[in-house]
Amino acid sequence: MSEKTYLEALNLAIDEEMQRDPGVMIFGEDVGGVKGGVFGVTKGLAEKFGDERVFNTPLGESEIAGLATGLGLMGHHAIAEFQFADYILPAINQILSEATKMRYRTAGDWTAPIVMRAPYGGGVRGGFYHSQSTEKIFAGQPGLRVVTPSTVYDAKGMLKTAIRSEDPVLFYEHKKLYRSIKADISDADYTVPIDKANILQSGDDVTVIAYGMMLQYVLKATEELKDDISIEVVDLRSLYPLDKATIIEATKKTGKVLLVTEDPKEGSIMNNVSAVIAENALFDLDAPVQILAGPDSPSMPYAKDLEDAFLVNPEQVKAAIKDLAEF
Amino acid sequence: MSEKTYLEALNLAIDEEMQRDPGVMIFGEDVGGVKGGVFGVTKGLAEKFGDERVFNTPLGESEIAGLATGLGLMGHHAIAEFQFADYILPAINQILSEATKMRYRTAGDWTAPIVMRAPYGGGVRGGFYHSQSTEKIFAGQPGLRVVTPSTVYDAKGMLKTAIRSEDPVLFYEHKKLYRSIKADISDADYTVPIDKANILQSGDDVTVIAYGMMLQYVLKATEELKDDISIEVVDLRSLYPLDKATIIEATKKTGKVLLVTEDPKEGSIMNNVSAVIAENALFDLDAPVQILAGPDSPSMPYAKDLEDAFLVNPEQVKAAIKDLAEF
Amino acid sequence: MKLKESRLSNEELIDAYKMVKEARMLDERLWQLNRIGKSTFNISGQGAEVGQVAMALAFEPKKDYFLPYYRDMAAVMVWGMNSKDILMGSLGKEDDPSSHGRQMPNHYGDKRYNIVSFSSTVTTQLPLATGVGLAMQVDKKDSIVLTATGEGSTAQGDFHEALNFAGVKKLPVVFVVENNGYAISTPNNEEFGVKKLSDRAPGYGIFGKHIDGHDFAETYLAFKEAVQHARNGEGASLIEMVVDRLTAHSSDDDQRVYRSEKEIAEMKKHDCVDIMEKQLVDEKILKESELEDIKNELANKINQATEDAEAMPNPTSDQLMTHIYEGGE
Amino acid sequence: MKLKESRLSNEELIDAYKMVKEARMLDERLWQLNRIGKSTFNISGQGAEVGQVAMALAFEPKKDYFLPYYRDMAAVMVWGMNSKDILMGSLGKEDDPSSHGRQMPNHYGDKRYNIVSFSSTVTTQLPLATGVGLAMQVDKKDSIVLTATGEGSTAQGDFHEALNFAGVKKLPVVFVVENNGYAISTPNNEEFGVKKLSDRAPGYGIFGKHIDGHDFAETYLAFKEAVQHARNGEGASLIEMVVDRLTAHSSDDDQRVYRSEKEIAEMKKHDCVDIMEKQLVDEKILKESELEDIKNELANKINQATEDAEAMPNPTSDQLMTHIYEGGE
Ligand SMILES: Cc1ncc(C[n+]2csc(CCOP(=O)(O)OP(=O)(O)O)c2C)c(N)n1
Ligand SMILES: Cc1ncc(C[n+]2csc(CCOP(=O)(O)OP(=O)(O)O)c2C)c(N)n1
Ligand SMILES: [Mg+2]
Ligand SMILES: [Mg+2]
Repeated sequence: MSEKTYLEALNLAIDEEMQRDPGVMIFGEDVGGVKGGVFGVTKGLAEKFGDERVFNTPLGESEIAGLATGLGLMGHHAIAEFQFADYILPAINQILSEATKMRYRTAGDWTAPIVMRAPYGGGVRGGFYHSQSTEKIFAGQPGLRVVTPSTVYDAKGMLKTAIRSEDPVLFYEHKKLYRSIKADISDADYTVPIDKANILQSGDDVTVIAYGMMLQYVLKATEELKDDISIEVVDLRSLYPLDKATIIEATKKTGKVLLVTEDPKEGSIMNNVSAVIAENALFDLDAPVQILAGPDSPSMPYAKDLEDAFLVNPEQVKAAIKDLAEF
Repeated sequence: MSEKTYLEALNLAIDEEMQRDPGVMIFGEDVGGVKGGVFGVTKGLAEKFGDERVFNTPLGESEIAGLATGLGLMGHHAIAEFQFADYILPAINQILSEATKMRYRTAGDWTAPIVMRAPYGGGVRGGFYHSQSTEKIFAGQPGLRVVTPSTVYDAKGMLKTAIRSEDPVLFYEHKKLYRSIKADISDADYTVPIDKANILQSGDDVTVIAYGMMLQYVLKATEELKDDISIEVVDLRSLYPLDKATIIEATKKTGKVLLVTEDPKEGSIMNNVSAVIAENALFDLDAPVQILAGPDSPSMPYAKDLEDAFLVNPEQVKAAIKDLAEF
Repeated sequence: MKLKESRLSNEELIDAYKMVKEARMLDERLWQLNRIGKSTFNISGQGAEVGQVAMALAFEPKKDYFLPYYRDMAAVMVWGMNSKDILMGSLGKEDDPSSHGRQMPNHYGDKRYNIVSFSSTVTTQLPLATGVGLAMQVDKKDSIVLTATGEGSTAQGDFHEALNFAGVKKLPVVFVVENNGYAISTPNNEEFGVKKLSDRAPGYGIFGKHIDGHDFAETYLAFKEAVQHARNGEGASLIEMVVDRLTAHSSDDDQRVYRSEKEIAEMKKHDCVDIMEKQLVDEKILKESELEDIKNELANKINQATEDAEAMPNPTSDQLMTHIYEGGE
Repeated sequence: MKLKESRLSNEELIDAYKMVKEARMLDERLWQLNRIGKSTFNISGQGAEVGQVAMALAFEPKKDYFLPYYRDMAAVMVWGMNSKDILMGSLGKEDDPSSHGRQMPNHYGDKRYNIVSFSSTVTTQLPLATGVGLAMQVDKKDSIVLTATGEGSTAQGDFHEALNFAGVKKLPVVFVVENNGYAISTPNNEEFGVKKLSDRAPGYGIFGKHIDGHDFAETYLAFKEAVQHARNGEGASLIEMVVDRLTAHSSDDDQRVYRSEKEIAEMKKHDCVDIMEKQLVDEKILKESELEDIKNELANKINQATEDAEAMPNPTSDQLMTHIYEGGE
């Protein structure tokens, strides 16, 4: 066991997988050289594995995605980094038209076993274009997996699984978790499934489903409310496709569900979760399916007061849980 | 009154608005000249309004969207055509980062009063990349409107409203409706709201919400079942943002809701509709919120049997309504 | 240029001609199948066959990779696909090697022959080709990569991003632009503001050349040069190959709407297959009667292939949900 | 080149210098505000001020349109914005004309002066500029358009799509690439495989030029030429302007990590502001003591602007849901 941040856990996952499989490569804007990415996720890797396997790309996200896919066709488990999840947008055509559909359109003859990493989420005074949660854009695209780890343990284990996967995986990393959470994690070569939600805590009164920074707020509220409310906490992990079985089971257990996301409410991933519940567990519900989410505003503004107003905060999460418990 | 197809109604709307407002322009791949678009929506317009206002662009969708936005900044109500809704993907960064956020990020100093038209939908043996319903990708992007007309009357009236709107509007047109539906519509200069769902038929037993080709199937089933089941039929019209009030009211009226879309189920627009219901009308429901949708498969294959298997068909719609009524 | 200036042997030239002719005749068959409703779509390379065959012969199919576009029938046939393979694609058959009936006709791909699957979305294959090229470089393989697109499709951002990256990494990738004068109905002068697209090569620091795809030897030699560059580690090339589009854009189009009768008639007078046949006779490589024999032989071959392809099974609806994710066969 | 070779009068050259110096001193103030925590971000144009001022002076601000990028502080000031405007942006104030506190600092825009709002997403402003340019053409206006980006950002597909379209329509748009050697930590040779990005102009059929942005007169004259082209209806231009990035990429970066001490020291010896000051003295346009006076005068001006900007109100949280759609003020 050793103590690691979320960011260090990601770095370690890549490092271990690059050692294990010489076909693994990683690249993106400022990913190579001594910089190792604007957040430092790839720091030290170019030195260790050389400039052929760890390198800077020119500033073009469509090429980055296409390059990864082309390498994937040749059997490389390529890892592409998008500098911010906001900047994955120029690559959407490549991701959806090529990587996502490659296996299906050739009935398995050609595949794209690649990982595309994207730091997402707000609260860093990054304004409109360094704060977005763009994962919802990719939900509903069979062939593609969209996942995110929300704990240090999962950061390492899920990234290793994603790298070994034979499917294209969009790997979202919450940029505010990079250095804000730490945990003792195993030094072993463990993996964590990327297609299963995870019950982080078992409870009987209320079910709360979340991911990313919001999950941390949920865990905090759960701790603070532990004497009064028994909370089932679900880490969604796989944002697409959803782990419907776990969602339905956790709902049936308590009959009250709160879904939390920092993304604007309408259209967020949580709508898909709600729809699964409304279709499969309706008569088990004792309260409406609540979504606590960001406002339906275009993106997070820069000014402090506006950013604060945009962000779902720990108090709101706690209040929503209490309200639901009392419903 | 005169009889028009859905396609003719769209052509007429553009024609009338170009006459009314000399700032309106329309362009896209093969939109100008004598071809007038691969479906013929802009046929005759270049001849009538000249090559400066109606023209072909090079084959680059990102430029098409950026060009429209730039014209919009200068007050032109520009209309961009994407040849197929599948080919809007290269333009997503422009649409979401620029047009969608322009008003908000300048507190109204600069705006993008443009329309981006996209023919969508399957059943034309167009295979993977000429059959998709890409509208869900744009749901959840405040600042942008995503709308679609599903009747001939709305085709003309909604397009006129979209052209006059000061907001960027993604205007989806079901390509299979172009020539398959006809109706007598007013020759007057009428408009239809683009932010309101429309109750096409009032009923008491079951509420069915749909758009596009699926709405035609719903209307057919409604007609066939009219002696047995009283059906409230809602044409969604505005796919984003949703007209929540109409959805909630129509749900409360019958307590049973069927949502129909040809798009793969998980992640489709109907999930957002379901979430609105699950949060706002849960205790009015007498049955789970049903979504009848396409399969969670990457896209519509070409082979006839596979395409047929992918598509939701009229019989399935009718059966789902009957099942729900009997629930 | 004379055919013989290609320095290919007479046998090789005759084989090349057979490919050209088979592609032409096969495409005519595809149009027939379309007209009688047996296939619902065709998009064809008529007018580009000579250029495509000359291009493909400069490579080492089976060893080299090819990321084609929808008009590249003649080229994929040089690479290894046969008439039956292509017919199965047009008929949407389960054994169609391109997509097992899942994609529209003419969306070529074949794992057996290193031909990477093409999507309808234009120009996305160019970034993919850089990935394949980088894999060759990193894996120290001697294979190189050919990728093709139409001239209209060069307006896409992906064209630029791929060439730029290929320039940075000196990738073993040959990019060819088949300029047939139109993107559907949009003529060259509405597609770009420059005379020769190959003038873009210097802006990426790569080798560039503009050639007439009606000229077999010129085309072959230009690609040989590009191939040499790639194999020597001297990097990528951009070849603009001028061809014709003898037919409508596709079976959904009618080019008489936007091209004058005169323009079409003049183009047809200058049919690349006719030119090559004349060269073969003039250079005394084949006699008229031998041309006739080849034609008859190919007609039989294509008839047989059509029969064989038609007899193959269609994909069944239970295949709809297969091959979506790993393990989902 | 000598300053006077620009053919600008001494008064004009002194005014130009004042803009250069104000931009430099204002940026230093922004870094101070960042260090003491009053603003959380800065990205600066230090090392590009001379080029930017020379560039902007070749246009007719107020009449012409400008779509800048984040390093263009000196240029937007020539176009009309003042220190207080820019400071309000850095402090996220409600009256910040660029975004009313909604965007990060240095994301310039100002409706009053025809400066179109910039997003963080690089290169998207180039297609927008073609739309603005086309509006000028269609509306028969004499205004032209300037748009700027960094050299790294030219790798985006949008660069290509915009230039290609501008070439087709002969748009009155001047595209400038400010080449400062790096995209964050990525050096030129990992960004593109060519020496001069202006070599891409011929590939679009537009006017191209490569200039040293440290040379005021050369820069001014090159842009004058491009402006003339645009105003005469001869179409677009691509100007590559070589500048320096004297600071880190932004306040979130430390360039000493990836640039050697020596490289940084040499660049600083070659500071464009120092060069211009020396030229002013050498060409006897200003005396050393006058330079000192200007500096003092500007220091006061910037202090006052800082005070004024700080006193302005912050946006309040009730503004979060305004200006999303038409009518939602
Ligand atoms: C991204 C994208 N946009 C639009 C289309 C529709 N489309 C198919 S072919 C074509 C024209 C292509 O022209 P060109 O590149 O010159 O190739 P050609 O067909 O002439 O060989 C268009 C616009 C598409 N397939 N992909
Ligand atoms: C589409 C997009 N991808 C990535 C980024 C992150 N980013 C911001 S600035 C920058 C480097 C830009 O380099 P260059 O164009 O040379 O401009 P410079 O900052 O050197 O002036 C990057 C990668 C971005 N803003 N937008
Ligand atoms: Mg063409
Ligand atoms: Mg730079």
